[in-house]
Amino acid sequence: MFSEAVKIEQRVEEGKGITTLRFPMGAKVRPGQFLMVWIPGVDEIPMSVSFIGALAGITVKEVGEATRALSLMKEGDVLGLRGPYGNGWQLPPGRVLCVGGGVGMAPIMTAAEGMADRTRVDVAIGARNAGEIIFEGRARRASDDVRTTTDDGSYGLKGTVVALADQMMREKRYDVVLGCGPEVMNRYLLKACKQHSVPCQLSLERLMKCGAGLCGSCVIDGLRVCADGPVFTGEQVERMTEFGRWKRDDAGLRVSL
Amino acid sequence: MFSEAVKIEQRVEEGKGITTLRFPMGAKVRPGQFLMVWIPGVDEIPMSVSFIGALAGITVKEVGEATRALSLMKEGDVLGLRGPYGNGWQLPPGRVLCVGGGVGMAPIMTAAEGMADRTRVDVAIGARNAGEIIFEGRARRASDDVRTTTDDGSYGLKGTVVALADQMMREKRYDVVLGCGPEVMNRYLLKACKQHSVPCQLSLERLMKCGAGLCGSCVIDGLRVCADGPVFTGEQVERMTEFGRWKRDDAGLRVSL
Amino acid sequence: MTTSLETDICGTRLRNPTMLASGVMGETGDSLLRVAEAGAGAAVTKSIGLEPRRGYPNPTLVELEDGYINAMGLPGPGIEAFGEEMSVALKGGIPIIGSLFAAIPEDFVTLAVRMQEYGASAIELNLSCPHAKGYGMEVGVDPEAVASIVRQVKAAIDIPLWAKLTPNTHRLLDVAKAVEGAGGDAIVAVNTVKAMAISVEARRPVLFNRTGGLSGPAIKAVGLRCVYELYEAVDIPIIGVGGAETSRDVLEYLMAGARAVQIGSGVGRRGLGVFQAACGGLLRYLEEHGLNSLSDIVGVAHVQ
Amino acid sequence: MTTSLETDICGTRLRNPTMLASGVMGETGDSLLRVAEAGAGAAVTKSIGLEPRRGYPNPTLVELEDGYINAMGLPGPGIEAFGEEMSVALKGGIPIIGSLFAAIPEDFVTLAVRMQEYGASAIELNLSCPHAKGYGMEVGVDPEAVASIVRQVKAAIDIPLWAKLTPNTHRLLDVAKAVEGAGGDAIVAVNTVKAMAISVEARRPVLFNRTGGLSGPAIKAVGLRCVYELYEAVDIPIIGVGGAETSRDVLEYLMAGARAVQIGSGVGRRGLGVFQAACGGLLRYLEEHGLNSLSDIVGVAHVQ
Ligand SMILES: Cc1cc2nc3c(=O)[nH]c(=O)nc-3n(C[C@H](O)[C@H](O)[C@H](O)COP(=O)(O)OP(=O)(O)OC[C@H]3O[C@@H](n4cnc5c(N)ncnc54)[C@H](O)[C@@H]3O)c2cc1C
Ligand SMILES: Cc1cc2nc3c(=O)[nH]c(=O)nc-3n(C[C@H](O)[C@H](O)[C@H](O)COP(=O)(O)OP(=O)(O)OC[C@H]3O[C@@H](n4cnc5c(N)ncnc54)[C@H](O)[C@@H]3O)c2cc1C
Ligand SMILES: Cc1cc2nc3c(=O)[nH]c(=O)nc-3n(C[C@H](O)[C@H](O)[C@H](O)COP(=O)(O)O)c2cc1C
Ligand SMILES: Cc1cc2nc3c(=O)[nH]c(=O)nc-3n(C[C@H](O)[C@H](O)[C@H](O)COP(=O)(O)O)c2cc1C
Ligand code: FES
Ligand code: FES
Repeated sequence: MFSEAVKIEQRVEEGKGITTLRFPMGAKVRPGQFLMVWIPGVDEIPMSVSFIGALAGITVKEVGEATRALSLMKEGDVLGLRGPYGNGWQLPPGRVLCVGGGVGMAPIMTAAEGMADRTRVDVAIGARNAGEIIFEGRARRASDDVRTTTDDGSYGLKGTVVALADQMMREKRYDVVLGCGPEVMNRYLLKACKQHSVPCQLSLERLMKCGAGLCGSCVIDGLRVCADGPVFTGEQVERMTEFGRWKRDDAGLRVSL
Repeated sequence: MFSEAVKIEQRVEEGKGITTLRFPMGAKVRPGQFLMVWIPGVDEIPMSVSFIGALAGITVKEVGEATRALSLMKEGDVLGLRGPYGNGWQLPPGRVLCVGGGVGMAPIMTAAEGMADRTRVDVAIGARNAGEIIFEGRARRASDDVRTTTDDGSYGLKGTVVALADQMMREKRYDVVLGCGPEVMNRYLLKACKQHSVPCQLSLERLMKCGAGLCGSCVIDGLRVCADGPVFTGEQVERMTEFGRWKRDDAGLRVSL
Repeated sequence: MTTSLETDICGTRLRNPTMLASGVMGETGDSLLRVAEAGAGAAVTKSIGLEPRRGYPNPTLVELEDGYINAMGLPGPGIEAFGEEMSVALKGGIPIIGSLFAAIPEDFVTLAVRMQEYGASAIELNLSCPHAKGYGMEVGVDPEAVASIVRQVKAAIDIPLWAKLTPNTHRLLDVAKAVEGAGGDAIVAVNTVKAMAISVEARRPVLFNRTGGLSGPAIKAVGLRCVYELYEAVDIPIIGVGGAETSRDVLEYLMAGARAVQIGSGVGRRGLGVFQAACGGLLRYLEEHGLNSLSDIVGVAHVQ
Repeated sequence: MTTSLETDICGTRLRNPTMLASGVMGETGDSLLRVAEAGAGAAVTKSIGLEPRRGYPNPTLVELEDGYINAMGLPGPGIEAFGEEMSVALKGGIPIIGSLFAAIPEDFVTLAVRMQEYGASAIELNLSCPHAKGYGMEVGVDPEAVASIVRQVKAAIDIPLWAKLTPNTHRLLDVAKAVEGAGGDAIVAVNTVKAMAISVEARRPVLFNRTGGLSGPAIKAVGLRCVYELYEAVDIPIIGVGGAETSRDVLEYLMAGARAVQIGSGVGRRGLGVFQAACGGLLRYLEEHGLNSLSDIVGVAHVQ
């Protein structure tokens, strides 16, 4: 664990409303872990690490106040970071299919790049439209089989990324599927993996306050997404009665997703 | 720095009123460093480490309440330790003469044993009488030239250990002299070393409360014996106006030695 | 006779003396259940108030090397919705202690009665949160105000009543005596120490609320001191809390006079295994020293 | 204009804002001289009383990973003998601040007058030691008592009068306002946090006095909070103390509102180089940020 303030060194617009911020960071991070990112004067929110290494990075999609403020930050601006938190992916030997929906590509990309052998990792990238497809070039550098899909068909195949993943599982035998995206995508991906009897790991999201396993705001059933996750195995997710149905609001009240 | 409680594993009577206590200790110690030793319910006092290694040890001479209580401790009794504190000896390349008076042999012995080459370290052991000569056997295992002296001539040569050291400096060329004993011994040893133009290091004692460089109770001139010493170079000692003349009592008042 | 870690706090029997501290994982029934599975002897709920509260915006937590500073702002679903969580929590089979916060005695009474209905084994009054305006330590430093709350709540419930106190006052012992005098059954000490963090780069306080409460190893020596002093000041049982993580920490609290020890920050720093690890160490300690029960060490640091 | 670390506390000019805290190496003139040579901007003496005092028997110090707990018991040579030490200390060329402890205003006056004669640049009233019976924090939590001491001492001396306060009370701001109202020139915050250590093996408190005062990094967040709150409560200068060791710590205190920062435990943990290292970092910070003087950052954490 560390807590530090960093200066943004590089800002890259990855797509429509999706921005990468790069900064030097001391701490060692494993693929799939996240940081609590403090935008001084605004908010502090969880962000997956999308670039590992000396020039680390996060990739943010604008959805509300904090993500907008973060997206608008400039080179030289200061961010507070604490973490890394969470368990990260378990990368087994064998063939891996990485499935990322939208900005869910952030933690997926570090997993793909974390594989030693590019012939053993395939990537399925999905988004609502062409503007939201990110990291395709990076993915092609890490894998021989990268496919894309958009809901509206404006880029790549037309359809959902789960349909694409299903197709790929039909074609090849994978030892594990890693998935990150909107909860509904995760839910259908889990279903598809079950049909093909492929074990999967899903990175989940919930409202996070502390990020450190204390406050309990991020729990799904008894599991803290921040400390017990954010990556859960398919079996864990299947046992979650709240998955795909409920989340907790700021007051800890259960509200439907 | 560490703070731990240990159980005494071995108790050895080294001489009249001089007792060694051995215990397992986690921390790494350099020759010449000391511990603050807590005798629960009695007092906490500074004690040089007289044995370095997995079974560390201190060697205590009974002079008052705390040292008596310590001397009476049995195997299995609990001691509190904190430290190691202090700078320890600087062991230069070349020929070393170790000079210990009485229980002053405690930090001297670890220096002698710390020398890689037994032909390069000589030891002069002095005491008031035969019963107070300690560590002669240990010294002989560490050095080829070990000589002893007692004030009353009851063992070894008759005379002071400084006279003996002076004699040895006349015979051989030393690159450094290490000394520890009563302040008057240290004072004359410093003088003898000056006459022979041999650099020396002296381990000094003062009333210690904190041992950690904070309280200031152990100062000689501006120097804290606990943190700046207990080992000082001859040049440092020569510049001390209080050395050999004054010490500070519990209230910080200057009293004559 | 076999070695046992059982302990008893004015009638509430605990299988072991470790307890989840309030505010950590205690907002939902499922989490409390997991804490029971992880081996805690009891679990205290998040402090619950009358209405749902969102708490403060983030940042609500600062992580230091030796602890945390938090200013959550007492978020919670409110007493109404918490009934459902309690019914889940109770399945864990360990005593669930209902922690409550309010500004006036009447509200504490309302909350305590509901908590009792929900099946709480005891009530813990949060008279000590250092960062929520109008609550917690703002009432908890005034012996008369505390006595009045304790007296009224005590009259309204049948289960034991615990009062959790703040170390941020020179009147700790006066407040504890007020609790005892008003019929309180146990003292819980301590809540967090009022503190803050400033970011040099951002040139501002880190927490949204600016100040917060320091917890974890940084405050263990403060909590121990409070328990030690309380043990000599009151006769009702004391529950220690503040920086406890290992069996050694728990032993220190027991020797200072605590009958049980709550763990909060340790859950974040060491994970949920913290309870089982501490209990394992306690058992070994008792066995090595030929002791049958914890009562042989509670308060021994006072015997000289 | 060149970058300068100079600071001014109600007329006392300091070459830099680091200052030796009371009780650390401040009992003898020679030590204070060394602290001047080591680069401190000023040095506060050990708290001096009317008579020589031996302090408590050992153990008087516990070393923790993140600080110390001490119960020295205010040892010292007494005001009479301290004149000689002062004359040595003054050779260092930096302001020497005379720290004093007493139980009643009259004794504080006697002490302050002598300290002024000895050449102290200012007086620091120790109203905050948590472990000496009848002194320090026992008077320092009562605003009226504090006002009376400050008023009487102020009337008797010409040099500035500082009051050092305890964090072990919920009345910190009331006490500070009492100091200001009675004519005090500056507030020093904080003294140690009341704490203790228990040895599991020995089954007893470690310190002879059982309780003591926690200092070092463990209390930095507490000291920062106090300084931050004081800055909004009083207009007189504030001097921060508690866990400061690095230039970053000093910056945090300055941003919270301190004009200068005292270092105590840091001298033991990092050595006497602590002052120069902190000042080096401060200079670099000012230069990197294009600032000429510290006044540009004092209190900036309050501007949002
Ligand atoms: C472990 C983890 C990793 C994350 N990694 C990334 C990342 O790499 N890139 C990225 O862009 N985002 C990531 N997020 C999501 C991001 O934290 C939220 O989008 C952000 O907190 C929203 O803050 P806001 O103030 O902008 O939006 P708000 O104003 O808080 O909300 C705007 C909308 O987004 C919804 N929303 C808010 N938070 C979440 C959430 N956690 N999950 C789902 N919906 C939410 C709200 O319900 C609302 O509809 C991650 C979340 C978690 C838990
Ligand atoms: C760095 C250091 C290392 C030491 N190492 C050893 C060691 O290895 N073995 C050992 O036996 N002793 C050692 N001492 C000395 C030992 O700490 C004292 O003898 C002890 O503190 C005396 O405590 P007491 O209660 O028994 O005696 P007290 O009742 O305190 O005093 C008894 C008599 O001893 C004198 N005395 C007390 N303390 C000292 C002192 N520090 N120096 C000189 N005279 C003193 C008193 O003036 C009095 O005359 C060391 C001291 C220091 C500072
Ligand atoms: C994130 C967090 C939230 C807390 N919330 C509450 C609370 O709601 N009610 C309460 O009485 N104490 C609360 N506390 C205080 C703890 O119960 C405990 O008293 C304190 O943290 C010291 O124990 P620890 O060092 O083991 O964490 C909270 C502490 C933390 C860290
Ligand atoms: C060994 C020791 C002795 C102290 N003695 C005094 C004292 O005599 N008077 C006083 O006002 N403060 C005394 N203090 C408190 C310090 O001046 C300071 O307020 C406190 O230690 C916090 O600062 P730090 O964390 O930098 O040490 C003492 C502290 C220590 C560690
Ligand atoms: S965000 Fe607080 S426990 Fe997960
Ligand atoms: S014994 Fe305290 S400074 Fe040396």
